[in-house]
Amino acid sequence: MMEQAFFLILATLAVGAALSVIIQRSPLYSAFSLIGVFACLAGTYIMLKAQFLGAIQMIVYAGAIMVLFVFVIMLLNIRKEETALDKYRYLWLLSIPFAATLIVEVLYTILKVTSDFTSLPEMAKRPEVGDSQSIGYGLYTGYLMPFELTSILILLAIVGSVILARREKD
Amino acid sequence: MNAFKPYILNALVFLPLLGTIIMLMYDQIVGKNEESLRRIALFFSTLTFIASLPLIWWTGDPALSVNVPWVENLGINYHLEVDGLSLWLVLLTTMLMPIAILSGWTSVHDKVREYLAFMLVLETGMIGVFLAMDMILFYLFWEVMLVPMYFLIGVWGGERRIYAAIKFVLYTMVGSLLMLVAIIALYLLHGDAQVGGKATFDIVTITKNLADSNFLSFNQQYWMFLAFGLAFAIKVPLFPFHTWLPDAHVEAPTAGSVILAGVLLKMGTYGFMRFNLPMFPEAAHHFAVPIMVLAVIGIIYGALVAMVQPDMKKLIAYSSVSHLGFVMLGMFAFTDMGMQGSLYQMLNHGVSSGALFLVVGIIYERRHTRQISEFGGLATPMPVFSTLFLIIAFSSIGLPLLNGFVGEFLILIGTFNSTYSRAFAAFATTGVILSAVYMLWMVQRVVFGEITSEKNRNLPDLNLREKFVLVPLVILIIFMGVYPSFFLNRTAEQVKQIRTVVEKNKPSNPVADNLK
Amino acid sequence: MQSLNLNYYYVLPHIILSITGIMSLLFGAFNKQAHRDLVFINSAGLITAGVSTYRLWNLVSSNAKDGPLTAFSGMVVLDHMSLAFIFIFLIVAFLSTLLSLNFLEDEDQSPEEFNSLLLFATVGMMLMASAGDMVMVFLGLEIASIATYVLAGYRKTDLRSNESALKYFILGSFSTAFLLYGMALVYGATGSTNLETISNAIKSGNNAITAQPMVMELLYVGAGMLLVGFGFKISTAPFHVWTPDVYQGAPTSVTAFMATGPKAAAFVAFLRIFVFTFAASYSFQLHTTWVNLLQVLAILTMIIGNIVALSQTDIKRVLAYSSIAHAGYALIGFLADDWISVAFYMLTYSIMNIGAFAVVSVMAGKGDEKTELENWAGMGFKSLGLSIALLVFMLSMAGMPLTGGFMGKFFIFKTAWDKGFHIIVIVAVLNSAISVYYYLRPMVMLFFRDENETNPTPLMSWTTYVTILLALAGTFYLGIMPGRLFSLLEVAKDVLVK
Amino acid sequence: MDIYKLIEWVVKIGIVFLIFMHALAYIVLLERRLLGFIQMRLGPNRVGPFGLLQPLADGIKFFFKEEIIPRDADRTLYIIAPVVALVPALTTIAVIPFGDTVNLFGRQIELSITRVDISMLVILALTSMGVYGIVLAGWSSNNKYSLMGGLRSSAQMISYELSLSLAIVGVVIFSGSLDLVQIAKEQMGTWGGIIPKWNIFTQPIGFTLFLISVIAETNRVPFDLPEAETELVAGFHTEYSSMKFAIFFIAEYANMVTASAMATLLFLGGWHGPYVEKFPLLGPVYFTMKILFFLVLYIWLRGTLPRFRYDQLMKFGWKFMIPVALANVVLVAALALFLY
Amino acid sequence: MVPLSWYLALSAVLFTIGAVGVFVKRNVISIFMCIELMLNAVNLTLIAFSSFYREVSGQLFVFIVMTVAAAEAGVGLALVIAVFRNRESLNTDDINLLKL
Repeated sequence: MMEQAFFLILATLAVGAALSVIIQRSPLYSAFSLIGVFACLAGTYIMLKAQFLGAIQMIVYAGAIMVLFVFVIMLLNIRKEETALDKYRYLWLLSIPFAATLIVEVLYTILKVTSDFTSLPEMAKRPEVGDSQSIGYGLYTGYLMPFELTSILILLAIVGSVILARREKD
Repeated sequence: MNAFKPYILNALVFLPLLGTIIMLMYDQIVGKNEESLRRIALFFSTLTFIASLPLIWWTGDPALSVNVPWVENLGINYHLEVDGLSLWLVLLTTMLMPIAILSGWTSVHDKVREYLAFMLVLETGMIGVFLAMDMILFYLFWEVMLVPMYFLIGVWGGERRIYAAIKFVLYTMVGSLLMLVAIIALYLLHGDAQVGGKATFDIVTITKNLADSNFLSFNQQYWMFLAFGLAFAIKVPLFPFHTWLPDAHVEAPTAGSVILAGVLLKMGTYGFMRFNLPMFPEAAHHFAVPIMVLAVIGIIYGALVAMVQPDMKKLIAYSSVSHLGFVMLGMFAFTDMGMQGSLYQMLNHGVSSGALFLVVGIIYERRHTRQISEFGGLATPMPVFSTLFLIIAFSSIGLPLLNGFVGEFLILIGTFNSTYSRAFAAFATTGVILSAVYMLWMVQRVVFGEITSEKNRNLPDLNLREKFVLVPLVILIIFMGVYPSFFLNRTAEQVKQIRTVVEKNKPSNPVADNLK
Repeated sequence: MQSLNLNYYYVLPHIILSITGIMSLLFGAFNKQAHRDLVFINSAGLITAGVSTYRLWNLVSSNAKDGPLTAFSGMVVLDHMSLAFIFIFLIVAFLSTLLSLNFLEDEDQSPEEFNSLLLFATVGMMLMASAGDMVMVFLGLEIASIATYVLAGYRKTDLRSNESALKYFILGSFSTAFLLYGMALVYGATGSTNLETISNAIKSGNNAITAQPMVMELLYVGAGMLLVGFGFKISTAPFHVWTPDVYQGAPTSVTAFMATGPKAAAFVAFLRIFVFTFAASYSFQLHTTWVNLLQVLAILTMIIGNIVALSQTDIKRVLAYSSIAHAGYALIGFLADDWISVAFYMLTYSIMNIGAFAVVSVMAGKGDEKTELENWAGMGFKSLGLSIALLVFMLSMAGMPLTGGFMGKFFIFKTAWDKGFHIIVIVAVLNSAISVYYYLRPMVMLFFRDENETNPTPLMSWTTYVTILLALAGTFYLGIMPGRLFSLLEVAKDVLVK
Repeated sequence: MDIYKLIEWVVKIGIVFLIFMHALAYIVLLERRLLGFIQMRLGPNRVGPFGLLQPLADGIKFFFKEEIIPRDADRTLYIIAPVVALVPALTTIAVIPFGDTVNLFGRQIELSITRVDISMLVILALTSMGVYGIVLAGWSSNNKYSLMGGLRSSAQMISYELSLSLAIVGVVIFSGSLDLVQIAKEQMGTWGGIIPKWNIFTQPIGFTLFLISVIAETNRVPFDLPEAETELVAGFHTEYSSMKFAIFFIAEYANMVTASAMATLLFLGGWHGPYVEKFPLLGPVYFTMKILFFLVLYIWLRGTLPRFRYDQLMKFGWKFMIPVALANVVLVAALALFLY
Repeated sequence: MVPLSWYLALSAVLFTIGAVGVFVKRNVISIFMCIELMLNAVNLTLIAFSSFYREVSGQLFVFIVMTVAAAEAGVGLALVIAVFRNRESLNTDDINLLKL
């Protein structure tokens, strides 16, 4: 019960913050709402026994990616979104059926998944995953290839960002 | 001579292409000289004509056929053959091409190299269409020939050339792509039927297998007949699909019009003969009446519209609609005579309407107008021209002793004898009368009477080149009129074969019976 | 401790290209005027990778009965499909490298980053082709996409390029999110991200981990999300809206690359997941569902692509819409469960598209100033060779015989007709007839119209010249002598994912 | 839940918090006195003996000062900013172990508020949150100096976090754990009874990198660009006054303490020292002493070094620190392979 | 014990909010943030399945996704800066040189 209550609190906060992301007019407020979402999600990760990813979530998303966002927002000094939403009301209207379809479809599916794997006898025997050891082991065995490939990804992201953001050589 | 046999068909297809290449190389190496380019083009087209002459005697010789695998996995072969059906059409093509090139000798001035290149490529495409005995190869030439024609109309054409060129291509494309689907379907069905070995696109094999064991259901025949038929009907052009024709003919340069009217339209009728009749005989019976109705409508409609045209080229264009109606009518009569006549009429139309376009081209060169009202009394300044014009017009009308008469007569008799309603023949006969009306009326307004416009008074008569262009055609017109059996003998067997197949698959209770 | 199945040899092409990419970065860092040398380095890398791919192809062929080769614990799967597509990517990369030299030199852009990004993007695409796990599809996709985003925005001071990159980026990541969600749901339904395990799970109907019947709804929704994601990547209607803008704004030589490579890559991953993993033999119901859905999408794509292209006045937009339509055609082969026809189609599509864009890049001049068709009036006879090359490419796209485009279409139509997709083939055929109109419109401008203003004759560098010549040769080769390629591919038909 | 456990928690939190807050206050005093010493002046010495009551006086002053919120400031963020700065800074202390498990009152008590197996990551996660306080302050003040300060801070944080993490990776490779307790335990004992088995001796490069990065992360001299008073008045807290200003101050010093504690745990063997095995309660004492060493170092640096220019800072971070840190990782990995 | 479907539902809701955000937000950076939100929602799904299955590959997947997100953020924000340099606006309505 404690856990469920805790989850509900986190979930409410997360959804609230997520809504705030799209309701806020100022990008900076959106950014901070988003950090809130990330923090709540980190909480849920920890509830799911994925502590490692919870910490990584905070370090990478909240601590690095969002700092980057905030940095750019500040650098470009974007105080407010320039256009009010109502000018594009039709887009709003478009998004409503879209959202409705998406959510009905997914929720319908998900709420049908009531089977709890943990009740299965053979599942209980399996060890918990999510500690740094199992993640580390996984990364260097089965996921070796993707793990190595992230180096290429990051290299090219660095090269790309540098090219795009540096000033023209005059 | 026999040593040439295996190469001659290849030579026919590739000689013009070789000419193109040599022309382009000449241009690069020796330098810009329009006159020499023209000579090269003329030389190669004439050479092709000469090379094609022996076919008259060699037709049907198995040594002629070229058959090598091309894309083996897909069953595509490079298969060329000439038979009674294609023989005269090939010859018509090879003969008209040098004439067409000659006709544009002085009238085309800019981009001569490209103009001639397109002409020669066009010739390759046309000869290829008639010789190809593989469906994909046929489709290939059929499509490839569109490109040079598109450019000939688009670049060297009249004022509304862009519209005409695009319309021409789009019309043809729609039909031909559906034909591609039908080709694929036929290929697959033939493969599924497990007759005669592996899947193939070979026309001869498929036709033979179909004649031996008709593995196509009526429904399949129905749809494939429609798909092939649409492509050919557009090309012919059968009545409701004809609207591209006046535009294209009018806007094309003279040579283009000659080729268009002389050869391109025959590809449609040829296609009907080659594919629709022998391959889908049941469907052919089913569609015979509608097509004959359309053909008759075409005959009369074309003639009526031609009558009110103030523009000579347009008049001739509409007369083509009318004449090709005859061809279709004869073909779907399913009698030997009708089909022979239909084949003969194809040649006639090629020769005489080609010649008519040349005539128009000649006076257009002098006056830069094609309006009938601008002329009158040309007989005085241009007597030779007027004589030739008159003969050609008579041929188009179908005067006895000239070629047109033979074709139309055969068709009308054939239709009259066919199992279908005699009313078709009766209506078609009015077409003959109407054609006399519009053609003679035009000749009368242009050639006879007083000279109405001062500009016409001092027009020069035909020069040597123009005589070279027109005289062979006129000779041919007369020859075909007096000695038709020279031509008909060579096509008889093929026509008979097709007729037999069609007859064999005649439905027990055709719709047509009820009409009688 | 499980033994690691690391077969570095199987990823040799990937490794070679990655190293070449890094090398060209380093080389460029120490050598400022390195444009041409970089082309040679890249080409050398690409050719070496091609050779090793060829050897792997032979290896796969000789191993035919044991199924495909796998490496890195099933992360990499090599079968004929992946290798065939890898070849396509290598060709695309090679032609793009050649083509882009002129752009880089003329506009004084830094070449080393461009070339290495191009190679990294190629590596990403190759990874997608050889992916044996959803995570590899994702990672390969992202490597390719991120590199392409940067390439699209390479002309930094040009607003059009900026916008193009930004739009590409936003819609690209948006679609990636869908793709990812789909993957997550499929993982949830089947209990694995490995494609082979997934297909086994689908075959047995049981979750791979719990051994209980899996929740089919999850699988369906997951597949739907994947469909949306891939729909964006291959730009099927209604997910195509980004394509014209992005293609128009990016530097033309980049457009040539991204209209071909990433699209083919998306196709191969799409094939891998849908045709092989969600195959009819595993789950008939799932298969028919997506086939029906995709059929509608394909028809929509062709119609929208072709109809909208008719009214475009900018050549790059015309080509963009044409590429949308081509995705529709390729989807037909996809529906017919025939990867060979799709591969062949993508090959022809890539070659003729790069060729066309190469011509456009020359005609448009420095900075891609003249991409409006109106600007081209009367240029045809002035630059006859270029115009004829463009004509050939355009006719190939329209499906004129003797060109690769015809063979590709023919092959696809034949397969699809054989499998009973009659209506869609007829729709496709009618669409190609319509498409002739806009493919010939540049010709109208070039040849049939008189010059508006006196334009200078466009000049081109030798690399562009070579690119166009190669593309021409390829187009004709594929159109006239596809036999050898077909027989190569036919052999491959027997060897598929287990 | 076991009631004793709860009591234990409350007591631990209470003690640590009290000590920590007082320590922070006195570190300020220490800094001022030490700076005075370095600059050959007295520093605050009037309030109480040796100025020992100075922190109290400062506190009272802060409480009673007028609070000013600029008119164009973004009020919400302006008020939140100090909190955002302070909370992560104080929370980190929760996972820092200051001694081994001791046996007190018949209970095994861990000398840390809580123990998680990835405490290293938790600290990194929390400290990376700290930047938002500065950024928010800089943004919400609606003042260009503040904005510049915030910008510089975020850029600096991102840049140096990389080398910081990479330096830590070296240690993690050696100890094979992300648990600070475990890392400290790995450094137990000595080589030949003389040299303690501290990581500083096995990876001096890593230590140096860590130290430099951590100084940059805490925005201290010579990396105090975000508040460089000669250029930016006072950087991100230009507009702040009274308690809000004090909170930023506290956060900065809390960060310094955390950083010093990390340095101690990672490189100086944590609470290890002579006789710790026998008397576990000596651990915290050693620990405090080592932290103090680092704090003095901080102050010493402030008294000695000039400030970097901004571009120098960036260039140093990206072109020197990160490459060296990467090389260090490779080196350490090779060493680990060789040693174990 | 929190049932699996709760996590999945939360994830679905967040994903939808993000997707809607992409449609309604007019600022490039905000749109980009919404995309990040979507990615995070997916991560939650993956982790939830992974820990309920007690199978690590889902979490490893998330690890890769996070890396990718970081790389994407770097490039994306660089692009934003590049655009802003040329055109003093990030409003998608102003980014209209290419017709949509």
